[in-house]
Amino acid sequence: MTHHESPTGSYDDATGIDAEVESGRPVLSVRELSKTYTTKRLIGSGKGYQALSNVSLDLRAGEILGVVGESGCGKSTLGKVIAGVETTGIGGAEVGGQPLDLAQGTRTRDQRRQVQFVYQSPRGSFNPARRVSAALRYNARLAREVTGEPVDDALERAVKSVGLGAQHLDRYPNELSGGQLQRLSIGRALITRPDIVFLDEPTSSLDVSVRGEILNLLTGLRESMGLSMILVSHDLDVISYVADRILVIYVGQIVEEGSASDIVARPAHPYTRALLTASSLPDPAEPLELAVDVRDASFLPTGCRLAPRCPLAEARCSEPQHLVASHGRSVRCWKAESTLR
Amino acid sequence: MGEVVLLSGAGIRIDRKALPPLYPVQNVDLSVRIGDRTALVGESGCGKSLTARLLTGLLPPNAVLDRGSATLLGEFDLGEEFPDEVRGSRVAMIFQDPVSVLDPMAGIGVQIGRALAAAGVAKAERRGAAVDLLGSLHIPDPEEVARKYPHQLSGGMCQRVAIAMALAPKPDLLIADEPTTSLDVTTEVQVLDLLEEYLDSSGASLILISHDLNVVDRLAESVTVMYAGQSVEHGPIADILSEPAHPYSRDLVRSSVLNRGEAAHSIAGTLPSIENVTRTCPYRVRCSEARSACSDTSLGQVPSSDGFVRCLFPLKKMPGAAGGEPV
Amino acid sequence: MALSTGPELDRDGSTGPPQGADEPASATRVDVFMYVARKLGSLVLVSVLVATLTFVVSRATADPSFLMVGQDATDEIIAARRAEMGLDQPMYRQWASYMADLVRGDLGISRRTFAPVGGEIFERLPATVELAGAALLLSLLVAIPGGIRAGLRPDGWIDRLVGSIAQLGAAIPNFWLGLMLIYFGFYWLGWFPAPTGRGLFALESESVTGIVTIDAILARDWSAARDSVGYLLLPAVTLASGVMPPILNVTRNAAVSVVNSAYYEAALSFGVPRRVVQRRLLLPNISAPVINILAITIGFLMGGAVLVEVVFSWPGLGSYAVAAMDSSDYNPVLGVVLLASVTYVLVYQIADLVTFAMDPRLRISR
Amino acid sequence: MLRLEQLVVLYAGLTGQMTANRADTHPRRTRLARAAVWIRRLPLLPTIMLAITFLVILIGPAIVPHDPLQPNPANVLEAPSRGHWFGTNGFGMDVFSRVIAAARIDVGVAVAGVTVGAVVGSILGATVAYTGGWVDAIVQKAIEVLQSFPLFLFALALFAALGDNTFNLVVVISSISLPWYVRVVRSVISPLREADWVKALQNAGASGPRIVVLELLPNATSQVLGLFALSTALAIQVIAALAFIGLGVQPPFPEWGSMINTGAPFLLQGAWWVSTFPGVAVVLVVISLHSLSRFFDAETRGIG
Repeated sequence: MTHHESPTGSYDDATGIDAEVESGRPVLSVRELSKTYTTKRLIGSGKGYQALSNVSLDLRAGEILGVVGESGCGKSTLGKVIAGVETTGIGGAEVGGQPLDLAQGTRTRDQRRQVQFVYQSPRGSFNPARRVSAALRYNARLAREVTGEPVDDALERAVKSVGLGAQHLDRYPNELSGGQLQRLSIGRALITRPDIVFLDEPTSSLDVSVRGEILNLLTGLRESMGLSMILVSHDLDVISYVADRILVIYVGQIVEEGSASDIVARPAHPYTRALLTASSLPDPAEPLELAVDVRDASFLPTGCRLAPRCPLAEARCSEPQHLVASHGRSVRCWKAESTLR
Repeated sequence: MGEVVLLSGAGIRIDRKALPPLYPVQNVDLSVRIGDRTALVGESGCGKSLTARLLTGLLPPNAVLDRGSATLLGEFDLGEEFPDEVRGSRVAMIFQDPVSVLDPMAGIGVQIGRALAAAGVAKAERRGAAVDLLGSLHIPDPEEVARKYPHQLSGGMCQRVAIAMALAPKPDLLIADEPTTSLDVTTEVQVLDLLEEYLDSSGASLILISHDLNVVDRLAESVTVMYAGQSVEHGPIADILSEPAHPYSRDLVRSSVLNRGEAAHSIAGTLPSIENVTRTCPYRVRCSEARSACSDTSLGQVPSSDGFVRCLFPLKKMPGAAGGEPV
Repeated sequence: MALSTGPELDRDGSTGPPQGADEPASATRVDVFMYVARKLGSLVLVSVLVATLTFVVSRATADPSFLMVGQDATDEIIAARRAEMGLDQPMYRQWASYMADLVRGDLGISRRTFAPVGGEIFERLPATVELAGAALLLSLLVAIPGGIRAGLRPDGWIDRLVGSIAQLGAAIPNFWLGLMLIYFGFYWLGWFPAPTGRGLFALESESVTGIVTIDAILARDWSAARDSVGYLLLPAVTLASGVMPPILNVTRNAAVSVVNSAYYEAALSFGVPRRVVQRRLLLPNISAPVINILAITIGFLMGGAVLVEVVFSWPGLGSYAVAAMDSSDYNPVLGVVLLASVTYVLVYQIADLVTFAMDPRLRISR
Repeated sequence: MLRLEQLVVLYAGLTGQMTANRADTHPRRTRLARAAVWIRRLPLLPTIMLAITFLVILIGPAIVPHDPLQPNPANVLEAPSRGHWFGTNGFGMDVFSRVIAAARIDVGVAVAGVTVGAVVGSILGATVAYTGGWVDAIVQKAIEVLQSFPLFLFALALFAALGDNTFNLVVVISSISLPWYVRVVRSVISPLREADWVKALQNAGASGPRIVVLELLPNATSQVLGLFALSTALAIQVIAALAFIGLGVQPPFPEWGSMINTGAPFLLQGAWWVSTFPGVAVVLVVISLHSLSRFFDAETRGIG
């Protein structure tokens, strides 16, 4: 896959499959998604904790969208709400033009088939007491109604597509390596011939020597099947390597969005700059380190949420801010807007 | 000698009930001089954490130094009972999971006070000294933090507290076992800065254990690469990153760099079993350079002026190596 | 934290739950108040449910009126008795009056002795308390130090020794052990008195506490004290043999898990002397499970000494209940069951409160 | 009889550690090889002891030297000898034959009662653990209430309510063992409810009962096996204790507890053998079961 530096910063150019993308509507579009966790209490009202605030995104066909942020920023929640693993989200979403229920978890079987989720821990996503084939069979049965594919054929196709053999199917999870399990986990998602696959930190619990094979598998699947994926990670190295477009999330808000190459080359938001400074990627033109994090998640400042840690913060940062888009880039920062233009 | 740590051919055996023993560490050479900042690098299961435990005398009760020799500070044989007094003022350890290393039942101030007491600070001064220590680690509002309990603090804050406790007795040797693995990347940078600050001001030695070459590159000067319980290469960090001699080092370095537009590197195959001690190269089954000699020749070190490699066919001629023949 | 039944915070990213997500806030008065209130509520609720169960059993143990009037009573007499006892009332009324009686301490009449069960239980309570207290004391003397020392060196010789003792103690039925001790201690060696109850008769002075050994010591009546200890020792050892193993196991396992914990290891690596670590770090951290098992033990001892009391003719609640059971006299049985259960519930809730007060993780929300 | 509480405390802390501890990659093994490894690690002596017990239950009554129910007035309270290995009791019955014959009753009733409790309790525990919410809360409260009765007194009260016979003894045993299984299985499975693999199954459309029985319950196998050994041991002790005070199995029917009871008066005359041997039988069987239970416990914790 080649990647061009686009002078306009438009992400449509950056995907490398422009024609298809420009003609089609997004496979997934999410509008103003919020999600609040409440601690249940016996008496009195629980404390709310807003994990996501008004997140909107579009995923185009055959695109890998990278979502980057640190622990607790809500990036996994985003995937889980859209995939229906978590419920009680507020906002709208459409998959293939059909509305997707984010609040109740009432999805049709076909919708569950369309949106698949790959969990972070390969060990945690298989029942240790059952052979891995048992786990894959559930998905094969889910898909059979729509695809009509016999369960055993679907299983075989899935393991082949992730570079494993049928002999791996009748093993127990503890007889497989982390990398093999993660492949099977991806294979399980592919069984249903999904439109969208969410991958939640697919490489973070793997050794670095195995990381490459999973990333190659993902880019390969995008090339061969035109699979649309959302890849969630804390690791900017991984995201910038594999994603076409990047969303940077801080404390439940999108703070920056743009094509991968553009964001790495010209990070606008101070938080993106700090992430880049901490990563093994070449340092940005202006490296930046953040102050110690003593934030309180149940109290969200009205203005910039990074301001308490940001070395560049000034008085106006406490005013409400919006995601401002220009030339295919969006950023939520008073100071960065000028640098973008 | 001036060596704070000297391991030569060290191996650790873990005894199990009704099962054959395991040999997670088989052959580790490590020599750390005063003021050195060295790192042990390897992937999970390579024995690096157990090696760190050996160095602080904190091996689990069913694990013993099985072969080779291990000497700490030139005087303590790590195969023997480890004297408690050595810990703290001379060797201190920073652990991977900062939340679980703090006593859940005691306040932060009290816990740091215990470490300070061990370092000889008088009772009346401990509280103030603890707060000062926290302040010196750039913690905002240290009095408040000293009053809190571990469960009230974030992971990054717990790691700072653990670092404060480790640094309280001003150790000569600091062993940091994956100190930033469980932290966010922006916090990681801060914690590494703290460690560097201490090393600069005290001249203490550091052994950094990590799987992350990026972290190692920030803090260490030299690196020992471990694979399957063996130290396979040692040398200056710049050399190993740019021109590794061992095929595993090369593959590891390649895997950890992602270049957009190029296929990512990975290493096929899996780690060998640790149920047996192997004298041949443990990497040969995954190594792209392996030749038939690799599977039947027992392996020695090829020393160089500033390191060694444990490979029959190193990727480069070792500088200063005597003849280049394995010893 | 303490009041939340399901803290469902975001588990995002590779690094576990966001530890710093909540602003640390010290415990408010409301939190502590709520905790105590919840424990009290739980105490009342469980006690009522326990009493309801005994109520169900009491109605199920045949019609009380029938048992009271004998076999040849006419229908009129039975109906009159039933009305007198309130058995013609609807169930919820009967339940209400049963509960009201309980609150007044009225546990019904024994069919054997025609005496109020409450009074008889109160008379026999000191004997059970004496035996249970002695057994608890003996168990604690072995179990706590033994458990801690065993836990400090798992698989060491102390661990193996006390572990075997505990294993044996848990396996031997204590009524059988009692008989064996009587055979050796009384019949064979002649060192201990016959198993005929307590050394009550030896005490010449007025009873103060009802517990003979303590009374004798208070009155400086040393021969009576020696006597009563002689009577007490074998049953106490017997009872302790069953009570000690769980305390020992829990203490040992708690100590092992602390010794294996990262914080124990870390404290040592920071140079804190082993003695200090064992005293200041080990003891507080094993306290919660140990307090918990002690509460369970105390609750158990109140009604659990049944068989030991029978074997040694000890005039406590257990032998009282068994004697009543023998003659199908169920009020005393249910009275003892109720007392033991409510004691258990009470002690358990107190233990919870103690744990709450000690553990900052419970006491102070994030 | 504190073993109930012991159970609860010992097992309450185990929360699916089996899964965590086995996370390391093992080489591929066939089912047979797994079984072989497992059998090799069973504790030797207790296993032999239990095998003997099992044999005795199967064929014991057929091979005993004397009829365990046959009184012999000419041969009362005879000390152990070549003809009567364990001596005779107050009616001249052979104690050895009675100890052997009693195994069938004691162990049989214990296993029967515990099995019922185990099956019902495990399924209930797994179901409430998976369901959560108010169902879970109610069941937990109910268990709390049941367990606040001291075990033995609870058995007494049950006998009082149900009446005294062997069938009710089975009922008593199963109702005292049921709460343990609910608690243990619940504590193992509750944390799994939030596991990623369970969420994946739900998302794939697996039904609740299917997840509970086919997917979740197998994760509690070694805990349930350990508890089964432990609770059978406890049940044997309870049965003997009840018989000792004259409830459940009645003399002259051979039962260890009632044999200890009938022998008690003779102890003070020096005839120690009548009460001693049945007690030894109880101790041996119980110790063996305890060891077996600890083996499963160690399996659970991934020790060794």
